[in-house]
Amino acid sequence: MSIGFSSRQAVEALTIMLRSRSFERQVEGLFARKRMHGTTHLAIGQEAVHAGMAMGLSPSDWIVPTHRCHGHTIARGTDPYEMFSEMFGSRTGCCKGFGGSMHMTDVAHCNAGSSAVVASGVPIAVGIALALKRSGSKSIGVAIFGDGASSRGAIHEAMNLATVWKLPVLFFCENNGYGMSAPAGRALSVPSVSDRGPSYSMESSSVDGNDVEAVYASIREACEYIRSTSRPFLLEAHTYRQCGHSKNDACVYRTRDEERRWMERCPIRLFKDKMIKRGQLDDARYESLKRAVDAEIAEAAERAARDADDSISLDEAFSYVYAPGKGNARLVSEAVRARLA
Amino acid sequence: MSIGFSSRQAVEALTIMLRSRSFERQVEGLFARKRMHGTTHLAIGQEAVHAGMAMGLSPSDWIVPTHRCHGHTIARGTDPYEMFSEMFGSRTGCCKGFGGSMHMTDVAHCNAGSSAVVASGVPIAVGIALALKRSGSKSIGVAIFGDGASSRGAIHEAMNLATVWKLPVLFFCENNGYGMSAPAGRALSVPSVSDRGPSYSMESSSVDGNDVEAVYASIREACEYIRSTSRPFLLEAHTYRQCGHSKNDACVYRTRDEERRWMERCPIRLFKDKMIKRGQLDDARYESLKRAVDAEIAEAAERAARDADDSISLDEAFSYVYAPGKGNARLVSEAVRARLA
Amino acid sequence: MKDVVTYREAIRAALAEELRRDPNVVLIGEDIGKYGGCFKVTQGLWDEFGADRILETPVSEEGFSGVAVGAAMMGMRPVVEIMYGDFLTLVSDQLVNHAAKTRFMSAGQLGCPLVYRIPTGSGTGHGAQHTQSLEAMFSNIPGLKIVAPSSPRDAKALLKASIRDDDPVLFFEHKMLYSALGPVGDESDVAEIGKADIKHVGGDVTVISYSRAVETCLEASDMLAVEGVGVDVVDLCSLRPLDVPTILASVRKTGRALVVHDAPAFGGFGGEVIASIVGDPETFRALKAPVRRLCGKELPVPFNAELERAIVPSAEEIVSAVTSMVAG
Amino acid sequence: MKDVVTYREAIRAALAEELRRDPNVVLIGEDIGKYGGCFKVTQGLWDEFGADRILETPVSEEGFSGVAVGAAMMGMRPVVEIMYGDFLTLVSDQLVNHAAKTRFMSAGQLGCPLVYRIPTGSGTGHGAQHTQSLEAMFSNIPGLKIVAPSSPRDAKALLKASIRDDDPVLFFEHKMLYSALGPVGDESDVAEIGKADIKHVGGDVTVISYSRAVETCLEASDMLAVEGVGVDVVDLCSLRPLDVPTILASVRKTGRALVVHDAPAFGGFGGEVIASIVGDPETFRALKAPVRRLCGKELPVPFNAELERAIVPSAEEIVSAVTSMVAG
Ligand SMILES: Cc1ncc(C[n+]2csc(CCOP(=O)(O)OP(=O)(O)O)c2C)c(N)n1
Ligand SMILES: Cc1ncc(C[n+]2csc(CCOP(=O)(O)OP(=O)(O)O)c2C)c(N)n1
Ligand SMILES: [Mg+2]
Ligand SMILES: [Mg+2]
Repeated sequence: MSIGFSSRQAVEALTIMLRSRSFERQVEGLFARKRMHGTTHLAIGQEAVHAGMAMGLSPSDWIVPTHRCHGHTIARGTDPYEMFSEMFGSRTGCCKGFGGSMHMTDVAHCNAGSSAVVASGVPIAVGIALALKRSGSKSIGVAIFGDGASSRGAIHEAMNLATVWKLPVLFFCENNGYGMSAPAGRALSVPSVSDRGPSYSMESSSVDGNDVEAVYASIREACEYIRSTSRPFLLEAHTYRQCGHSKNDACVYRTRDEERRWMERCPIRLFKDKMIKRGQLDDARYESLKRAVDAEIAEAAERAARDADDSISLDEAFSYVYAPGKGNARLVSEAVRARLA
Repeated sequence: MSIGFSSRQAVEALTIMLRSRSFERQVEGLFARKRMHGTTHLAIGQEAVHAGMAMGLSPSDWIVPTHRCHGHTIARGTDPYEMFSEMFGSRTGCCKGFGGSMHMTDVAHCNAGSSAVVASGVPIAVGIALALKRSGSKSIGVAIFGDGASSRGAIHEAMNLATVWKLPVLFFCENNGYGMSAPAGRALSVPSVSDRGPSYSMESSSVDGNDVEAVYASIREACEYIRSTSRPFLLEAHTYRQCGHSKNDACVYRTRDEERRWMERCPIRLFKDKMIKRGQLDDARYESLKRAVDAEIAEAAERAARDADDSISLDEAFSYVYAPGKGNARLVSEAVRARLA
Repeated sequence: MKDVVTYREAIRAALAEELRRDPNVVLIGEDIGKYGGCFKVTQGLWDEFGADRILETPVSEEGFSGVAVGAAMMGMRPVVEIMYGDFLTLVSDQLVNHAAKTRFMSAGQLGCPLVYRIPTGSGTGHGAQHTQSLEAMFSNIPGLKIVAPSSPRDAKALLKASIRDDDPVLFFEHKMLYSALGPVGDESDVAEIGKADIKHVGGDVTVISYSRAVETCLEASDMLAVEGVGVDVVDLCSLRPLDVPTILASVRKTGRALVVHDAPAFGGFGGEVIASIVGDPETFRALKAPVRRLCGKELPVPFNAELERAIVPSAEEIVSAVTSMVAG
Repeated sequence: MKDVVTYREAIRAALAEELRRDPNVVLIGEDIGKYGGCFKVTQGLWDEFGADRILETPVSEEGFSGVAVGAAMMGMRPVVEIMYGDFLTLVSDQLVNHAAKTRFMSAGQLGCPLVYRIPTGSGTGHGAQHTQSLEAMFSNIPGLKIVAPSSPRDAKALLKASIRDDDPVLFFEHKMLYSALGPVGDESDVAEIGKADIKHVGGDVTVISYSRAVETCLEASDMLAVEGVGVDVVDLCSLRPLDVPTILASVRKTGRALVVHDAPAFGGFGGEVIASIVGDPETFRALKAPVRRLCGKELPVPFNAELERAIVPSAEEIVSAVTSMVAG
């Protein structure tokens, strides 16, 4: 199922996808030039999922992304400067440099941050949904996880619980065909993760994850179902990561031919062509949009690079381990409260 | 599906059921008289499962039972004296008094012992199946678990693995309607645990767990499938524990009416009536069989009670924590090797 | 409330008071509703608070502990019952990798105010997988707090403090203490986490302990008093943070320290206590004797009742250890 | 084999030799086949041993660790790779409640000969959930053995010993050591688990350490030697069982002990080492100074590279601690 975007929506979707791609390319370059520490998991090729989800959710829905989190984070509105800064480890990062590439909590954008323990964020998203439901909110919790993650028991427990407790959770599987080097076909006992919906009496569906309009439409449909029934839904997007799993991955576990076939289904190219065919875009407009996005992201990266040495001190770091003050309870952070819309 | 037992088989099945029941009644009495330490989980009402499984499996198939393990243990041939002794904590127990009611490993009868951590025995049974398959054996691993256990993630991981690795495991769910005080209807997101077979591309079925012939037939069928394909199978038996969950359970979570209805479906009574109707049994024969079984079990209990104080010493206990000797490897215990038929 | 209540009733009272006080407090666990919990700690609460505040779960420790983390991030205050402490192994990912790190990794954007109530310890004959004392497994994890009260009063006041605390707290309840009697404070009695309590005063030896073993130490200290040996019994109450000043003050006075706990000695929490004593220059100089441990024996908990008793320190063993330290 | 190899190659060689020697040995883990493992430790083994001996699993740590336990009960010798030590939390039920207790609870009917290989520690910039040193979580569990080598030679000889051991062994490999170079023994070089190794000899202070921190200690001992301060660096190699006699002999000689590890101090393994020192009367009498720890700082591992470096002990910090102990 695919609903045609209005021109405004189409440009928005394209812009989000380009920003996600542009961010990842910058990161790739920064790692190649050894400017960044640690590792990173790029989501190049999965941008339709980022844009479709961000546009399909309400801004007050809470997401729990995965280790491969930049795209969702930027799509949701987090400032790329804060994201680059986080990856430089600086004080100006969204988590002050404590988190890094895999941990980009941004409460202002209802992003609870990823778990880097594959699938462990899923029950956390269910807990968020529980809190949302109890607060009387119409917002939902979104548990994002990969095909690899689907083999973890935490997901089974979380899905069973979400059904028996009737919680407003969207279980969203980004099936990019591989968990690290393991092909889904070898790791999964079912053809598709959404085949597991019936195991939890849960509505489920699969969507072409490289078609941004289709992703958007399925998210909308799933969210409507969740909001109106307060029941969970399992949605799976089939996509592909064009890049390696993390930095320095020679991709020995897949063929160049397979990669080529998926490159032809690059979500940005597909959607660009579609917009052009519909008369929503022409090449010049695309180039200028892309240039603008690339310039914005490059500027954010450069600014973050300049501030890269602005580290937090060890002394200050200690103050984040436990809550400040002691004795009586403080209320939940004002920021979270403000988001419990 | 139900296959009629021959008279010899029918008597065997009835005998196993009576022995299981008789054992549990003795334990119940010993706890009531405060002769035993700790707690215990009786399986009164689930005897058709014990007998049907023990008869349906080959003696060289390995079982991993649950905390509610006496029935399966006795059905498989373990000496009731050794079982009582284990529960008295004596040296003559099958595990020398180290294990107790929930841990009755008996390698001579291919019983790997239970995990008292609900569902954690399930991946262990899969590991046993892996070893059996690699050894070239035709034997299978049997993972026994309850309806309550089915919500644990370990089971999800184990089932997925058993399918993708093509392992000869029988996943056997004893669905007695409750996990402690939690009704299956409130804890499970599916009507029946066997509904989850398709989630693992696994053949599955449900059987009336109070009909010993039906259990036997389904086990046979499942095992044949497993042995011929080296693929797992999920079998669920619907039954009921007539007793409380553990000692001192007032069963506030269920109605007396429900209990009465299930008492009418007591597996021993059902099968006795069936045998009588078929001319395989009469009341006198039943009474004498029951008397003989009760006498045998009572004698074992009394003998074990007399030996109850024969505890192992602390010094000796220390020698069981690590393997004796050090440095080079010893081979797997001869007993296990002998059972790798 | 009666003047003297059981440890079980004290915990129940703390739960009830906090449930009444703060609508964000919920209980999460298995069989904690009408059934009243495996150890009957929550018995009766269902009648007052019902399904809205008492969330009964399937057997899904890993799942519901993660649910508690997510709910706590949003400002709920879940109090999770882990039916047996041995099942902490099933929730350790959420505890160690998530609850303990959420505040830090988010640079304070999110907190994780939750309590895990953990029935612990041997003596019940439940076998090796239901009787462990696993507190040491979590004491090396920054971000967690650990509490292990030995009396009804402490249990109540510390549980209330734990529920009001803005960080994740592991609350170890000893199963063999549930029926122990003692006075409790009123509704306003909220303890401070991280304060030890000197439960017996004497001048010769400092005996440091927590949870059920404190009872054993107190028994021993009475026996020793008869013999004219004076013992300070320091009940740690909290393990993390640890009240080092109180420990040091007592040891500087006595010059002799013995650490007692039920968990096996090797790798147990006693090592931390000892390191904090002998690392302090002034206290080190005051030491008159080797600092000793008397702890659980190095084996899984046996089912056999005699062996099960024998693996934890007895009052007699404490008496003889203290006596030899004074003599030595 | 080259005379000098990396720690990574040493581990790989041990795996290859044991796979060749004993058909019961199998490797189990994620991405350990053609991909060569997350840290490339198993790279190349796939070509020789293939899918029959190298069992690649879905992301199911709890499941495959249980599978390993069941297989080990039947006489297989699984060597399980836990991709990051932080995921020990996911296998702790099988480790603590099953692997460690199978032999005991079955009264010796079943054993559990398996090895968990555990890449551990900080320095890689992987953030708080991928950089912990969780060895202390398991040191209080009777039935387990724990090994944590610091050099290629020890890594190879101890891994071979671990695979041949009839009990479950946690084998901690430090990620920052993978590229460290050193000589290794030949195929017959199988170490004894539970033996410490004195890696540097000196008379003034005993520095006790394990894993990556040993490297830091050796760096410090060279710096101290220049200043005329002699340090015994005791590399524990094994944490459980612990080579107490070797520790005590050195401390009796020097009278001063400093324990160094990367994991946070509080609740860390250092406490056990210190308790074993100060509990021994003869060694206690020989002490000239407080027994100290220099360990990781009390916070989750920060991503920021500078902070990440700052939370583990540096050679300079060790030098200054030792210097002040000698002066004090
Ligand atoms: C519990 C756990 N096991 C292993 C890893 C190592 N790891 C990181 S990403 C990954 C693959 C996850 O695959 P998938 O869920 O499909 O997400 P993708 O990387 O494809 O986005 C693995 C195994 C981990 N982080 N957590
Ligand atoms: C992981 C775990 N959680 C909780 C318990 C406590 N417990 C013991 S038996 C039981 C119920 C199990 O129900 P089910 O699997 O249906 O088996 P049944 O008792 O009905 O035979 C529970 C929750 C446990 N032993 N292990
Ligand atoms: Mg994937
Ligand atoms: Mg049940």
